[in-house]
Amino acid sequence: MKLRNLFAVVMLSGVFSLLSASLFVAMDAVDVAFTEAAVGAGISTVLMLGTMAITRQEEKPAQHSRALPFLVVLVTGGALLYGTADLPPFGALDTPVQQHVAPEYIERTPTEIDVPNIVTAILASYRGYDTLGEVVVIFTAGIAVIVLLHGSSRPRRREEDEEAES
Amino acid sequence: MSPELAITLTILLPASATVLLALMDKRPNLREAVSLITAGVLFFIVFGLFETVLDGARPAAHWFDVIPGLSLSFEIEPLGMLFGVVAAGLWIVTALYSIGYMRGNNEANQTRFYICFAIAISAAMGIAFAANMFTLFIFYEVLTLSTYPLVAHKETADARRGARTYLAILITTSIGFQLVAIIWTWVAAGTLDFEIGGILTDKIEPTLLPFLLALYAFGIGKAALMPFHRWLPAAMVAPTPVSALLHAVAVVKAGVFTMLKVGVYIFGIDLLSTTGAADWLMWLAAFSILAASIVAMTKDNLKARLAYSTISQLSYITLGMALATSLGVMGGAMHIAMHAMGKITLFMCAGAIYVATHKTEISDMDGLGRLMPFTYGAFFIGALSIIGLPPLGGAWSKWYLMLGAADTGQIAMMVVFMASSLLNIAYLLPVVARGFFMGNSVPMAHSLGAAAVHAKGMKAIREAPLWCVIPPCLTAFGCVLLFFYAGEIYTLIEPVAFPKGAAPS
Amino acid sequence: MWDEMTAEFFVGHYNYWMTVVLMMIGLYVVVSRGNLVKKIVGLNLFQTSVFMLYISMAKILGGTAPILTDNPDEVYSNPLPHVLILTAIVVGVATTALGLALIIRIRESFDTIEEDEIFEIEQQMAKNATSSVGDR
Amino acid sequence: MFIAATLAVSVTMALILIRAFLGPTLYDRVLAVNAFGTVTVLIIGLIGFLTERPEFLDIALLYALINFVGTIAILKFFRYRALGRTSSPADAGTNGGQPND
Amino acid sequence: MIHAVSMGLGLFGLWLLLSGFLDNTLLLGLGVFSCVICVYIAARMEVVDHEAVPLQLKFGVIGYLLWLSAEIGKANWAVTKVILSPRMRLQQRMITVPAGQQTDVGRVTFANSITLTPGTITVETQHNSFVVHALTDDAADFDALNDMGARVSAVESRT
Amino acid sequence: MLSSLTPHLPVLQVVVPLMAAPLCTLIGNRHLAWTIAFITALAAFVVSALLLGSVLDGSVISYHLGGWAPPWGIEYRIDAANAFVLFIVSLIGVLVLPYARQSIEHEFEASTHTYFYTCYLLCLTGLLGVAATGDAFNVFVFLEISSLATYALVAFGARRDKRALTAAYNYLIMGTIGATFFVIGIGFLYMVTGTLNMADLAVRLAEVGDTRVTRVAFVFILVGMGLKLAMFPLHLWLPNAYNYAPSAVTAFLAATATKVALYVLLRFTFTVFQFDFPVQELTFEYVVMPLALVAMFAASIAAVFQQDVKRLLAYSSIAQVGYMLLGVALLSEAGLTAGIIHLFNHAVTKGALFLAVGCFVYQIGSSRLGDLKGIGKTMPWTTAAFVAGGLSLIGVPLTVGFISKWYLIQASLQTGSLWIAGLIVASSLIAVVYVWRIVEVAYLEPAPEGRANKEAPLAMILPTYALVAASLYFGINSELTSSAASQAATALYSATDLASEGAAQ
Amino acid sequence: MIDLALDIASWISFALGGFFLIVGAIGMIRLPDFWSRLHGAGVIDTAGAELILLGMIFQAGLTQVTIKLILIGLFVFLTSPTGTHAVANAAFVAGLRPLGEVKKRDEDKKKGATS
Amino acid sequence: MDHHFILRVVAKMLMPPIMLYALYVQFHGDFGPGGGFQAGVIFAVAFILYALVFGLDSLRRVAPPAIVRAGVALGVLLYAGTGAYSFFKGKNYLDYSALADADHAVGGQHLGILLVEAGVGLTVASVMIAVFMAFAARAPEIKDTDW
Ligand code: NA
Ligand code: NA
Repeated sequence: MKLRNLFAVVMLSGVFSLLSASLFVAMDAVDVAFTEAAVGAGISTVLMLGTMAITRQEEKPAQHSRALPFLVVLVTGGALLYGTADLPPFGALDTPVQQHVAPEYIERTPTEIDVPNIVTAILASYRGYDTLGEVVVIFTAGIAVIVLLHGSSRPRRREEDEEAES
Repeated sequence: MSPELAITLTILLPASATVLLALMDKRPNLREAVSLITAGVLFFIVFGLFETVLDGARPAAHWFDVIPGLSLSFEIEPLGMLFGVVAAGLWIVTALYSIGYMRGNNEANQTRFYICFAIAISAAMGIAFAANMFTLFIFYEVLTLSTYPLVAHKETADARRGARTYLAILITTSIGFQLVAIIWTWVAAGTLDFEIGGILTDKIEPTLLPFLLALYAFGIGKAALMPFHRWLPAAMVAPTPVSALLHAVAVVKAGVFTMLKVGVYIFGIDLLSTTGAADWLMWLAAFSILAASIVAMTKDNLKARLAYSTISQLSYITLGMALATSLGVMGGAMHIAMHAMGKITLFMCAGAIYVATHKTEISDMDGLGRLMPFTYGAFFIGALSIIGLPPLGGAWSKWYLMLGAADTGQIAMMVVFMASSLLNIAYLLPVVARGFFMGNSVPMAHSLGAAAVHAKGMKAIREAPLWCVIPPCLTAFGCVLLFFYAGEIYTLIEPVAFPKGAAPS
Repeated sequence: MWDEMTAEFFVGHYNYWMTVVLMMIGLYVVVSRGNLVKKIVGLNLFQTSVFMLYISMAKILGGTAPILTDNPDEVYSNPLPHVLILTAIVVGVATTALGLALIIRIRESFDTIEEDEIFEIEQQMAKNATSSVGDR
Repeated sequence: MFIAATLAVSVTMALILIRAFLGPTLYDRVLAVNAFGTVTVLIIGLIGFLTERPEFLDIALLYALINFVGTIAILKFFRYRALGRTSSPADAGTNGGQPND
Repeated sequence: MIHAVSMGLGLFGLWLLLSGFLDNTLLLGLGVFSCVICVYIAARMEVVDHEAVPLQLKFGVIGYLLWLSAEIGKANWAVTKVILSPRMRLQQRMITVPAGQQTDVGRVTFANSITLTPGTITVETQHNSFVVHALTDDAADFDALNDMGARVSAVESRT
Repeated sequence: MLSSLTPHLPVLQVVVPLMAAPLCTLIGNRHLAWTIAFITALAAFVVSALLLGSVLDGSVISYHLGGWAPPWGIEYRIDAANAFVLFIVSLIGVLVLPYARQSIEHEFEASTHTYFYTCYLLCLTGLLGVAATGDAFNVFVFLEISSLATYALVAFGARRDKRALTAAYNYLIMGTIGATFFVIGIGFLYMVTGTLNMADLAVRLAEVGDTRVTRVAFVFILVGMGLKLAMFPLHLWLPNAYNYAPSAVTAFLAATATKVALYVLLRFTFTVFQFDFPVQELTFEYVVMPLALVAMFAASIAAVFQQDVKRLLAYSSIAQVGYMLLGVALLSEAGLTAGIIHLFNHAVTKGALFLAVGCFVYQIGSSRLGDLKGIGKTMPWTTAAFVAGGLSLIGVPLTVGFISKWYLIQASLQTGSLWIAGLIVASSLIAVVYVWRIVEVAYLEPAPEGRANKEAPLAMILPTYALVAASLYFGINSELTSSAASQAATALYSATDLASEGAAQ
Repeated sequence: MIDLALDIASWISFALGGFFLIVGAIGMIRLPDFWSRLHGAGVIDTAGAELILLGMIFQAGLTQVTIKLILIGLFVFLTSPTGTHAVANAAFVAGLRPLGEVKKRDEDKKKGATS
Repeated sequence: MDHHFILRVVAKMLMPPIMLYALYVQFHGDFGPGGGFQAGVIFAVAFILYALVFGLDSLRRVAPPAIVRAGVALGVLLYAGTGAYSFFKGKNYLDYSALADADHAVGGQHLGILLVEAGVGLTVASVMIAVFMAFAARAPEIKDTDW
């Protein structure tokens, strides 16, 4: 499917985000769903809209060949499918994922951290350092965007843009 | 002065002189004084070392380890001593000559010239006294890089092209072949120290030896073994003192010296002769000798002709090593000195002719001998020494080389040596003959560019400036001296060439 | 027997295959599209699909969200991938924000957000610089 | 019961999605996405009941919020007149672009 | 000030409803803290007024909402019939409805009430009238809309 | 107080710059921000030196973040390998800052300086964090910190050339794809082991053995990191990013970013996947090594044809990454040592070169070859530094580049591949060509009329010379680097034993 | 008993809500233009959404969940007409007009005048 | 009278509850889904809504860019500083048990999580607002009559 209308693409990506968040809820990842809702459907979409308000909203047909990207995707996808064959089946209880570290978190959280939300316990304490890193990532992005869009002068009006484009 | 300090000084003295030279950029007289004094002091130190080595001592110095087990260290053995003395001695002469030539030609960037020159000598000393192949390689590369600006000195498109070829071939061969050979040796033998009898015995598959030797032989691009000889004619664009440096003092001598070192101290004569690993090299060197001589005959440009002559003469030394016999090594070693003295004479004469007349083509030089008798006289003596006629030094080295060939029963090689001598005559003596006996020089003044005449303030051709004439006369005289003092050299080299003490007559 | 195993395998891995397909759609959009905004959209799709892969590995059938209840026998899905993906989502939005900011600047500088046109402009710039230098 | 409701919501989502794809005007898409947000709020609530952990309605509430603000953002960033022209030419003007019945 | 205090109290009530932890001192404290922050920021935003906290509404608003719910139900059914009818006869039109409410809150209530009842949508607001899009002739019932407006006016303020 | 911090050195290494970054923003004064950044970088350097000193004996420091024991908590695990990387990164980090101050204040308006230092510190934080951590997912988090900061830093170059924006964008796309691939790989590993701690992973993967999942995980981690470290042909983002980024940024990135990514690859290859695992061997032998060789040639040849020195050096970087990967792909401890030592040596060399180019840009506003005519005369010190770096790039003796090549060739000869050794030297010969193009232009062409003889400010020259000095010092005495590298290689290889011990505690 | 009553209530709510949702969605597909589709969406936003929420409330009983459901319901009640109005207004300002619009302005005015 | 009074009135009514909801999510992350990050986003959404309805300049007045930037940095510092506090008690970085007496380790964990989540929330909200402001400032000026 080729959607040249960028606005439609952005909207659909927001819709995809909504769907995936629903999926996350269904797979017990409520915190993730919460975040995906806030980010995928919310912030990302708003920022993309902001970008498109400034840029053109129609994609131009590309001139280069699509063969190489297709090959890349084919190989990558093939590798992934090859690998998934040996993965433990979905939802099983006795897989390594559910055996080693994870049960410990569930078992220890009530005594060591004493908060009901195990995700919060891991996020803020057991792996609190990752979360510090995450905050720094956000900080970095914030600073980077401020720098990039620093000292803005309002660009030309849209009408002028369109004249320039046509 | 302790030998260790002396060795260090021989390398650091010229190197540190560069600082003074740089500071004297705006004062030519002081600058050239520094150059001369350094050369003198250096020779003094080296000569002192020569005495000790002649007495059988092996002075050594250790600087530091670059890679654990791989050190920058020095030990003077006879071959190195010989090369060291030749280089240090001829530097004085070249320094003198440079003053005349550079001033006479009003060359630009003279300070850079002297600095690079000093570094080159420093590197030559390092090569001469290196205690291991690693140290030698380092200074070998320093020599290459420090002479590049000398070759490119004129900065013209021609000069740049020539310098590019020069650098390309020397760097390509040294990094592409020599370095691989060195590391291969290191991996196989676990050491790179020079030892009489070599370090590779039983360390490497005999079938691989010719390959390793090939990496060395072609890797030592400064030995100008065909087909990696192109850099030498290409470097002819350089000012004549540089050519002298290249052909006599340092560069090519460093090449063949390294070749000898590799043959004697890395492989060992015995290993080479028992395995026959060097047979192919012998034939290649023989080809090089003849082919280069023949090319030399076709060249009208005097410096080009001399360059091909050098290629040919260098292969004498390589051939001496490849014969893998004591007498061959003796001949090769001697030829380092003999050829150096002879060829520097020829080059300085060529330079003197250029300074005086701005002529480069032999066909233009008819009758010049009569106007420049000292220059042409010196040229004649140098040519005879190269040809190998007594009572000139060249006679001895050729003699030992012939003996070496005879010793191994290589009749073909004897034929090569003789044929080559004839070719030497054919391409060197006509220059002299044309100078003295052909043409009329008097009307030739107008054939010089009027502008050149005006610029030089010359009314007519006469002998070159004194500083350009005295040095070749000195070296011509040196050629004669070498004939009589060849015994000294023999004594010096004997422990290397005849390690078992089996010196014949 | 065989059929049963195949079916089981199919059900157990169907989830992974779907995420892989989604990932590849996203990756294809990133690498094939010339529009800069679309690339970012593709990147988001790609990353979100990877997140799905992680979350599906955390799921235990019959389990529940890893927020403790009063029931001591409750089975909880693995919370660790959730934590990882929370971080990854944040990293993703940070990247998106930065990418979009770059696009805005690119649009202001090049007057287009199409890769092909930008490439042409850059080629032109390179050519101009070369010709102005002259002799080399 | 929840399954039935979830099914109904899913069908609704699918139909709305079709409209979001078809457009044809920007406003159709915005409308579809807005409606999609509303039903997503519902489905998240329903999934909560299905997984027997209905207490996580915060997510649904967040959706409702994002949905509203998002719609406003779309309309603010895409100024009306300009957007009328950026859709396919058939949409322009007063005609909805579809055959009159 | 009355608005700020009311807003704070209302927010704290909302906090209690959301939180459900009525015996956790820390959370209650955080609740108070949160309410203060919200009111402070709202004050900075200059939105603490009779529009954000419409204390002026009469209690009759509850009755109005019940009535409105019934209207919404009816309207939904009407539109459903249209949608499901095979031939789907539409008579779309724009009609102008006077909006005589005194306050903006009242006008908003009216406008949103129109939109909430399917079949009619407030499209544009003019000085004292709304442009309403109607799906069918039935929906474009001018009198019914006027009636709704009157009901809103009745509850919009204390006076 | 200080001694009580000693046990916290591993985390201080990362957290100090991490906290300094927001502090810079908060303070907002650019001078103060620079001071903070510099003190921080200096502190990080001191910490890294202390860490390196304490693990060079082969010991391992494990630091439990949050006090939670691994594998439940995140662990910082410092051994010789990452201590060495930390040392390199913080060394470059502290050297570039004074330089950056000068060049950034020259290029950018005052209001952005604070942000620049913030981004710089964040980039440093990320790189250090990636190197220090022993947790697979934590690698991703800090990698993204450094990446995002890098994109911003590259985009800073837009003030000089708008192409910096597209460069940053493309880098962002490629980098994010790489990071996502890495995350996929980690996810697969987690799925079959249930752990994220790298030491624990090693133990558990050995139990899991060679499955499709581990194979795919390995390949995805390889490709992911390959994108970040510009492994040919995943390098497409690099030339533009290095070319258009501000000079200080380019120097910093070229010297650190790809190195850290390579470290991660090594850590996973040799520590995490160290079990009987044919795919790894096959991948390295039949994919990575050929690609490394292709990179060495293709990128070098591409470098030869560049008209802009920065871009030329960028292509050279891709080739140099090829050397490192080649060493690694030999899959021997010697090869790994060679790869690691080149990692350091190239960091120093390329850092010096980019800093020197930055000086050119500072003075003449361009790094195009055509604009650098005669720069050797107008900016002699900078050009000399550049030439020294260039020689090291070629691998001339007494520079670090030589040490690298020595170890690489030695390692390839030890595995019996003379042809690889040959290819290594052949490609470094191409380096001669591209370095010499610049040397010729700089020295042998006349400077354009009216260009003043003006050197770059001391604040820029000194850091440049510090790196040049390092590239000479460690080329003359490689004991420290080579022992650290071989210790690092040992640490990477033997980490599995330590891992079992680590998991037990 | 009460449980059963609540179950029945929520069944009815779900059934009605689901019905309206699907009707609204069908409307969004079937209706010919933007303006008419607005009303389809209106059905989804009002009757559909609120009834489904009501069904859930019946299931949740007097718990925290019900409170949140009511809050969601209120929020939707307040924002959905606002959003719809915003979209409609946007289209109107942009010049989009209904398909086959019945232009009986005179008649409208007349009516307006008489009332 | 303004063109968008419906939006204005509705937004006015909504913003305080949205902010409160954000803080609710912030402080109830221990008990249910959500936490600092989600709270930060929701908090920022309130400001974004404000800017959409009342204009960017109004937002700048309510949340001056300098303050927002300070918030960006302060959040990180709060988080990292909480971690660094452990040094003073001889504990490892981010070991929250340092925040309480030795026998109340769990209490320390509670406090630690509260603090770091606050840091997360502050940074995220500030960054989102800052990013929105940066983007919106680049957009062509939208007059009230335009929409
Ligand atoms: Na309605
Ligand atoms: Na949480």
